[in-house]
Amino acid sequence: MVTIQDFDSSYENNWCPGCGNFGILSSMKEAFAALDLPPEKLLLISGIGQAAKTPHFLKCNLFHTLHGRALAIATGAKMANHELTIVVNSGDGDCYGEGGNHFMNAIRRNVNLTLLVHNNKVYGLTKGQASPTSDIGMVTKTQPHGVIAESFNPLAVALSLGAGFVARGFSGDGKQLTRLIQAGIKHQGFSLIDIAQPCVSFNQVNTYSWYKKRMVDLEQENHRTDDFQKALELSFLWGDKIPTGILYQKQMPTFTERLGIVKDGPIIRRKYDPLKLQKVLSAL
Amino acid sequence: MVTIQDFDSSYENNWCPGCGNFGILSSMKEAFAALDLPPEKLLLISGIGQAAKTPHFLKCNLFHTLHGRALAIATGAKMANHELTIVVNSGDGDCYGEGGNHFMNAIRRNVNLTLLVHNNKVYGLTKGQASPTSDIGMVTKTQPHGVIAESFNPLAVALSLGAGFVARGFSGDGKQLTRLIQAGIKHQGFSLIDIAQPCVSFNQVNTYSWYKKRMVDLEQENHRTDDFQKALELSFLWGDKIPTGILYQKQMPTFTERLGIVKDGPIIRRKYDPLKLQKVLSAL
Amino acid sequence: MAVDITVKIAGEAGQGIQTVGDFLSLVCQKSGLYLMGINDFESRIRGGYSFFQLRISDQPVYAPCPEVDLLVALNQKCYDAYHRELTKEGLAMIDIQGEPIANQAAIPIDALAAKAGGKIASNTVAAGACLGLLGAPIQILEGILTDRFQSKPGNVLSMNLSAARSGFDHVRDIRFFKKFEWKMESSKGALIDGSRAIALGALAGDCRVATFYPMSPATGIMTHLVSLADEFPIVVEQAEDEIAAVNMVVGASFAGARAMTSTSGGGFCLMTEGLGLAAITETPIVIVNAQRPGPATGLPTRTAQGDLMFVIHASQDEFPRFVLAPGTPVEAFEITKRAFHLSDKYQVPVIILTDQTLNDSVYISEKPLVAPQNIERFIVNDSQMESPSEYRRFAVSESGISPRALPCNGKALVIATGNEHREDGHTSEADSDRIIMMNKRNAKWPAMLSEMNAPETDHEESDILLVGWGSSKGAIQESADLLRKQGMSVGCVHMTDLWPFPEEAVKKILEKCSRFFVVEQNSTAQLGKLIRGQTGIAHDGAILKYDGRPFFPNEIVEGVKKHLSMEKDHGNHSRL
Amino acid sequence: MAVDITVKIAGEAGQGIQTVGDFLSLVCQKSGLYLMGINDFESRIRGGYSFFQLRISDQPVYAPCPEVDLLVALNQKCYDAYHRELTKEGLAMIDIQGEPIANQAAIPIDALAAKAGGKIASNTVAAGACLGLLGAPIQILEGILTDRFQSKPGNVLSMNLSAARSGFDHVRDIRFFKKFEWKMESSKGALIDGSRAIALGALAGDCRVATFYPMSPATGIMTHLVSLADEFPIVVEQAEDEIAAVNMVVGASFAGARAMTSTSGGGFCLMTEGLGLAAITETPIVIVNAQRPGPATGLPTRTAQGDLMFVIHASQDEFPRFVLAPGTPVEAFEITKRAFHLSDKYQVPVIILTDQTLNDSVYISEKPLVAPQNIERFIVNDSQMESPSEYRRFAVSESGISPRALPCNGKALVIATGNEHREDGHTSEADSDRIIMMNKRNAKWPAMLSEMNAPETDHEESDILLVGWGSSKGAIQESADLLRKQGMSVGCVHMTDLWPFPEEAVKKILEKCSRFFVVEQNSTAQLGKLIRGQTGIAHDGAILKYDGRPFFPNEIVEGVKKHLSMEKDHGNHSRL
Ligand SMILES: Cc1ncc(C[n+]2csc(CCOP(=O)(O)OP(=O)(O)O)c2C)c(N)n1
Ligand SMILES: Cc1ncc(C[n+]2csc(CCOP(=O)(O)OP(=O)(O)O)c2C)c(N)n1
Ligand code: SF4
Ligand code: SF4
Ligand SMILES: [Mg+2]
Ligand SMILES: [Mg+2]
Repeated sequence: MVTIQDFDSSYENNWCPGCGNFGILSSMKEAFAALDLPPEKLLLISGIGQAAKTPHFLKCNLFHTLHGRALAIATGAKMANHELTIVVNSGDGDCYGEGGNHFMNAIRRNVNLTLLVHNNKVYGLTKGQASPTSDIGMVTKTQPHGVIAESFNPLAVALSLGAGFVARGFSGDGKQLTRLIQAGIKHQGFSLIDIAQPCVSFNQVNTYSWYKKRMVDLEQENHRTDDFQKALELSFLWGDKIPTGILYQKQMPTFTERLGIVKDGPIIRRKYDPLKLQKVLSAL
Repeated sequence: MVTIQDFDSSYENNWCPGCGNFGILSSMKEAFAALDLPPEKLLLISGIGQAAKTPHFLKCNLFHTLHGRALAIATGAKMANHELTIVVNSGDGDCYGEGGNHFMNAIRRNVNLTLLVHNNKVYGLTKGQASPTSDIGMVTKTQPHGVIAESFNPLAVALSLGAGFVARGFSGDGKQLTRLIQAGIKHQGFSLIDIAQPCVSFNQVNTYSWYKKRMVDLEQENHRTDDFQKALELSFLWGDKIPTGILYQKQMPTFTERLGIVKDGPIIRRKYDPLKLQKVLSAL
Repeated sequence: MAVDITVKIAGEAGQGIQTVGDFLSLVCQKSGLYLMGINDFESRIRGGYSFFQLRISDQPVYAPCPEVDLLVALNQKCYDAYHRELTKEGLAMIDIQGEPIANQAAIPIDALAAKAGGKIASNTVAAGACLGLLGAPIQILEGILTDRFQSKPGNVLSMNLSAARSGFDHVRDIRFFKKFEWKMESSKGALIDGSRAIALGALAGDCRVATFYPMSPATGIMTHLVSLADEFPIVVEQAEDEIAAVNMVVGASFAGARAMTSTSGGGFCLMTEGLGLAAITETPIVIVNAQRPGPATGLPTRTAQGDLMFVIHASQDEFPRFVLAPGTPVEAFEITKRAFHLSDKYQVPVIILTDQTLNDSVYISEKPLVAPQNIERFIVNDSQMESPSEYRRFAVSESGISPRALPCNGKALVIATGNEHREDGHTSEADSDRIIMMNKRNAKWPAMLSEMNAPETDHEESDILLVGWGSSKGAIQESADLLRKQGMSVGCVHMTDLWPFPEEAVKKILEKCSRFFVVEQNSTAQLGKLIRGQTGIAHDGAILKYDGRPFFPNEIVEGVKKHLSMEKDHGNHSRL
Repeated sequence: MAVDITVKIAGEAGQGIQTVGDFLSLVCQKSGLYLMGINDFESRIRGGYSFFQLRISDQPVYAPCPEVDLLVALNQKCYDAYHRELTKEGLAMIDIQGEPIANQAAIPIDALAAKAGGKIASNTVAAGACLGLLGAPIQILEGILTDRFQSKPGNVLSMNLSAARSGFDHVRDIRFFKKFEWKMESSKGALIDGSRAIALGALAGDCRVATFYPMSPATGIMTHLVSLADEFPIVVEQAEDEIAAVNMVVGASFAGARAMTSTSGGGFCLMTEGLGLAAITETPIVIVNAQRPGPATGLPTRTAQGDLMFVIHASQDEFPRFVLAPGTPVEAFEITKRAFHLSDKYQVPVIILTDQTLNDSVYISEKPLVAPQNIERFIVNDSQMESPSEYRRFAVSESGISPRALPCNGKALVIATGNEHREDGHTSEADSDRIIMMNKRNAKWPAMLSEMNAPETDHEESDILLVGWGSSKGAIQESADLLRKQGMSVGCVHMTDLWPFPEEAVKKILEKCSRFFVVEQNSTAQLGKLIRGQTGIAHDGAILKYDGRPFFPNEIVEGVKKHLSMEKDHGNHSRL
């Protein structure tokens, strides 16, 4: 039996006190424990940013990579060994900004991994510039007259791209978030969980209380997760009511299944065959 | 009065005979002439690919840039001189593959330009690899078992990102395409015209006749272009019926308007003021 | 130097070190003192260890000093971490209960602040106390506080004034061995950091479009520029990534604006393809690469000089470019201004190499920063052409430079492509066009080379020369001074203009000395290798530091001595 | 060479030049002849000018020859463009109506094909006619056609057989001055192009994951690999862009697969950040950069050697890497195989530099391509550790190499980051860790250097040495042969192992000669500069070509003579 404590790490956590990331970290541990996934069976991959530091703060295999590139790296890891259980921790800047192209293509490929986007609607680690999800009008040091670009809607874009698991969590609702992470990991295919995460240092707009007032749990609204049109409609809701939970879920063949590499075991476990190769070489 | 012939160029066109790009080229000239836009008032910007060669084949100011980067370059040009009339020629690989991130962000910024994506659902210039819009199952030299990733849906993604002008044209319907290009240029803001373009050399699936059977003109169906939900629904139609025409249109402030730089004339025309600067320097 | 004091303000990220540092720096500036202050922080927003290390002097200073005279520890942890750096008679100011031990001055910072009106004013208390220990008059700080807070509502100003005063008064009876008499001369120059100098240099180069994607230590340049954007004809835009940032700049410049982007190594990687586009289309652009230690994400908030060879050779194939590296804020201002001029004149990209130390440190700039009276542009329009309809953007010329028109600015059509092309700008795959265009671009080298300044030297006639570049300039100069005081014949050579490499000038300098050492913040002596490859002269040793921290002069002094003693041990010196 | 014939097949893109070329090449191979055939085409799919220039010999050949003996012009336009390249007695085969003029052989290719069963067989007619002119027996072509078409439905095979025969018969009475007696020996080796050699080398290096984004001239490598992927344990994936391609490879390698990506300059630019990630996380990867002329998009389908200095210095800061450049398909195979080994052994990135000429040209590989009997891996698992729970991915060792475990492969946790880190892999901002890790990575250099092969030399003892790298190897060797035949003392030096630079070996060779010239396909003599920077020895001249076309031996001969006569004119030679 895996316990939450199995994930405790002695490495110093350096997030700001009160940061929404702590809630996400707890829910991750709880979900892993609930799924009986021990640290050594888990590979966490992240980009660069506050969110992307997450893997260091629990015990597991981890690859903390480059800003924006976590999903491409995870895709490669899956090609090498499709049996890996991969969770990606990314930020809104990391995933939807610098990494925008990989976000779209990981969805198109339906890479079997769980993507947690710690969406604090700001660039935290670089001290508070606007991110793609910052709401129009948000004032920052580098956007003194307010953000002017349309806020990036990850859920709608993911649905448009054919994602098979699209959910929103809130780091202030640990129970739900834990359930979502479990469901995401269980889902065979690409799972997006965009997590509303207050940044106490740089986002004075989207605070805990701002979210608390608005969050609506779809499960309690009896939302049917196989209703694509409805999911799409819900994905555009951002105002007085913000839906949380699984918007849409659909089972589809995964990337590595479609590649046709899952039946004979992971690519890295196959045998090198010199005779076969020599035959090809000698036939030239 | 600007005429079509004003755009004739002596530079050799090197597309394959029968290529769908010829239709697009003609419609462009017709649209420019109809709008009375002379070559010297027009800046064409393109990436790299067969589509991206287009600007060379007519007379105009042109910047044929890097694979995937045309929209970023056009955005920069607009910052310098927002009065430029910019048309961007891009391919499905150029715009939705290598340039995916810029596509999303040009929409989010609502850069006032017209984007023509010559969507032949294949990489033409590099000899026939799958593109992001290739349909699942399409067989190519580098995808011998068929494409496995979900086909990229540019219209749905554009709508999800808040685009204010989303249309589909067909290079086999020059009249409609000319109208669309005119409308796109007249539209103040970002206009996407995704153009179904047969590639006679590398795409044996999506041919002229394949499209002709399927194309449905929304104008004739009395589609209301201000109905977002309907537009979104239509954007997912890809099968026996494929909608063409303007799916959605909405006027919004443009990038340079939001930047607040349009009132005093183009940035490049402003005066350098040494006194003002010296005041700042001396105050340190 | 009669006055040479190092104050280290250390605390957690978020504790307001910067505020204390700002107050002290401003007071020093206004009192006619010189200073150099480095900012050292971690890649986190709260907690951990950061410090601002301010060196104050009555003589110009351009390097930090490792020995701390006054440590302002904003918490116990930082006291523990740094008190060993105190000189024998040094003092640590710390907010502790109970008896202070030796070298400690216990100051109830929080309590005094609370009494003054709020814990928020504790940084002002600390600043007041510091100034008290240093023997400064409190009036200057009061003036600064008044300037800063007088428009704030409520009691903000009065609270800060009384906080400053209470800190100041509290230390009245504490003896600080480096207390000195403040002469109150007029300010010796601007108080400025490298980032601001670059931002202002950009305005002085008439930059009209600036783009960036946030990345330490380059973001500060754009934060400064943004804060000035309302007053000047400039747009600053945050891009979706560095690829967009550089290509936006290429587009803006193509359309006629002088344009710049800034980043650090990882972002520069992503810009290399766009750099090549600027090169082949002969579109002027300026890129600032503010170096930090790598590879990859490396040490995001620290300093390095590891990208020299990379930026000289970045992007496929070959093309003319300038690479310039300032060593001080004045140089940063001048070089940035000049970068726009050179880029425009030669229609080539210019890369400015800086680093975290230069960008994030404050200095007193001795030379005034001067805005140019007018901006020379290198752009033509129809009226300057015989026949606008026959305009060819890439017309061959002896200098390699073709008259540059702007798109949609007349009858002349501007045609450009990232492919190899003909004179009219259209793509060409003919080998004759290829050769013509390669030769045309390469033809710019000689004139570009003639624009390069020879290295600045100090005591060029010395036996031993220390050769360096970038922000370690100050430390190198000071170390040479120290060595000369010890009777050695040591001079130094500071290179700002690195590419095209001023071969003749460097050769002339280096041939005269008996040996030279390169001093660099990397692990392979990149400038040394460059010099060898360009002049054939090999350095006799390298003093290298690559821990992410700036050089201290004494480290260089030791490095020189070590090299010399090694030479002694291993027989006579002979140049490689 | 008793036989040395150049056949140029020229036509529009899409006309089937490749088919004719393939047939001729295969017939030559099967007859025991040697050959080298370059592919020259434009960046378009139909029309324009392309050619396949095949040199046939009874001796090994590795360079093209500019003088054409037999021109197969598939249209009039191409005849017009290329007939001037014909030697005096050369012959042009062309499908024209009416009287052929001198040097023309009018052959009704289309009509013969139509008669044989369809215009589609006209390439077979042309091949048959060529072989007839050359004096080859038709049986070999018949065998090849049978192999290729026998499984095709309908009359495809018979049509092609009769097409071949009709072309062959048609030229019976045409005299071709270079007709020769075909000895029909057994094949001298594999018929192979550089792209295929790299693909096979990757399999021989046990590559398991390959990613790419299409880009000429690199795509061919992956097309070959894809065609083999069903038979071998390898996945090949087309990425959304080059950034994804390189990072996928880093991820795959981290997870345990030997992995490779291939691209050209513009794509390599986008990969430079990922290269740094591989470096700091010590994750083995192999990147092939198939060079083409730049800057930017440049000449997409042509050849160049302009990226040497870029790939050696690419990515911010410093780290060990290998740079290897094959000059022939055999070298490409061997070097690719070795690249995976070296990368795995030293946990560093390896860059393979090739170019369009090598990738797209066919050769007869004299040496057999041998699959290694087994693959030495450098990976540990729990059973090889004292205490898996204490596993530290970046444990310091004398060699700089730490035992490498794989994630999720036992109890040992694998922790890695692109930030600077501790031995356990966690991010660290401590300067002590920084120094430890920089030193650890740099500690690999000496052993890496010892893996470097000395340059291959021909007549190393000569007065004059020609020094080159990459695909111009054959042309350089042949030019040296030619010069020696003219009585000059000329040898050559071919470098495949470029970085870490084999300084001692190169010095030893170059110190002996009286002068050396570098021969390169770039405009600034990059290898020359590298040699100077690394050894202090300056080249005495450079023979450079940068029009996008491969070197012909005679161009190098002329280059050498020009340099020598300039020396004569300008007084005595003295080494710089
Ligand atoms: C190529 C590159 N560009 C920029 C950066 C600087 N950078 C580090 S984190 C970050 C933004 C992080 O924002 P987000 O992903 O939202 O994460 P958060 O810190 O808000 O959790 C940036 C721009 C980098 N490390 N690499
Ligand atoms: C950075 C970079 N990567 C790859 C290429 C090679 N390349 C040129 S065109 C092209 C694809 C073109 O496809 P698309 O945009 O669909 O245009 P099409 O030719 O089909 O019109 C590619 C991959 C390049 N020029 N630059
Ligand atoms: S800056 Fe924001 S996101 Fe980062 S740790 Fe602090 S509160 Fe959290
Ligand atoms: S390859 Fe396709 S897209 Fe390109 S010119 Fe030919 S038909 Fe058109
Ligand atoms: Mg964020
Ligand atoms: Mg296409």
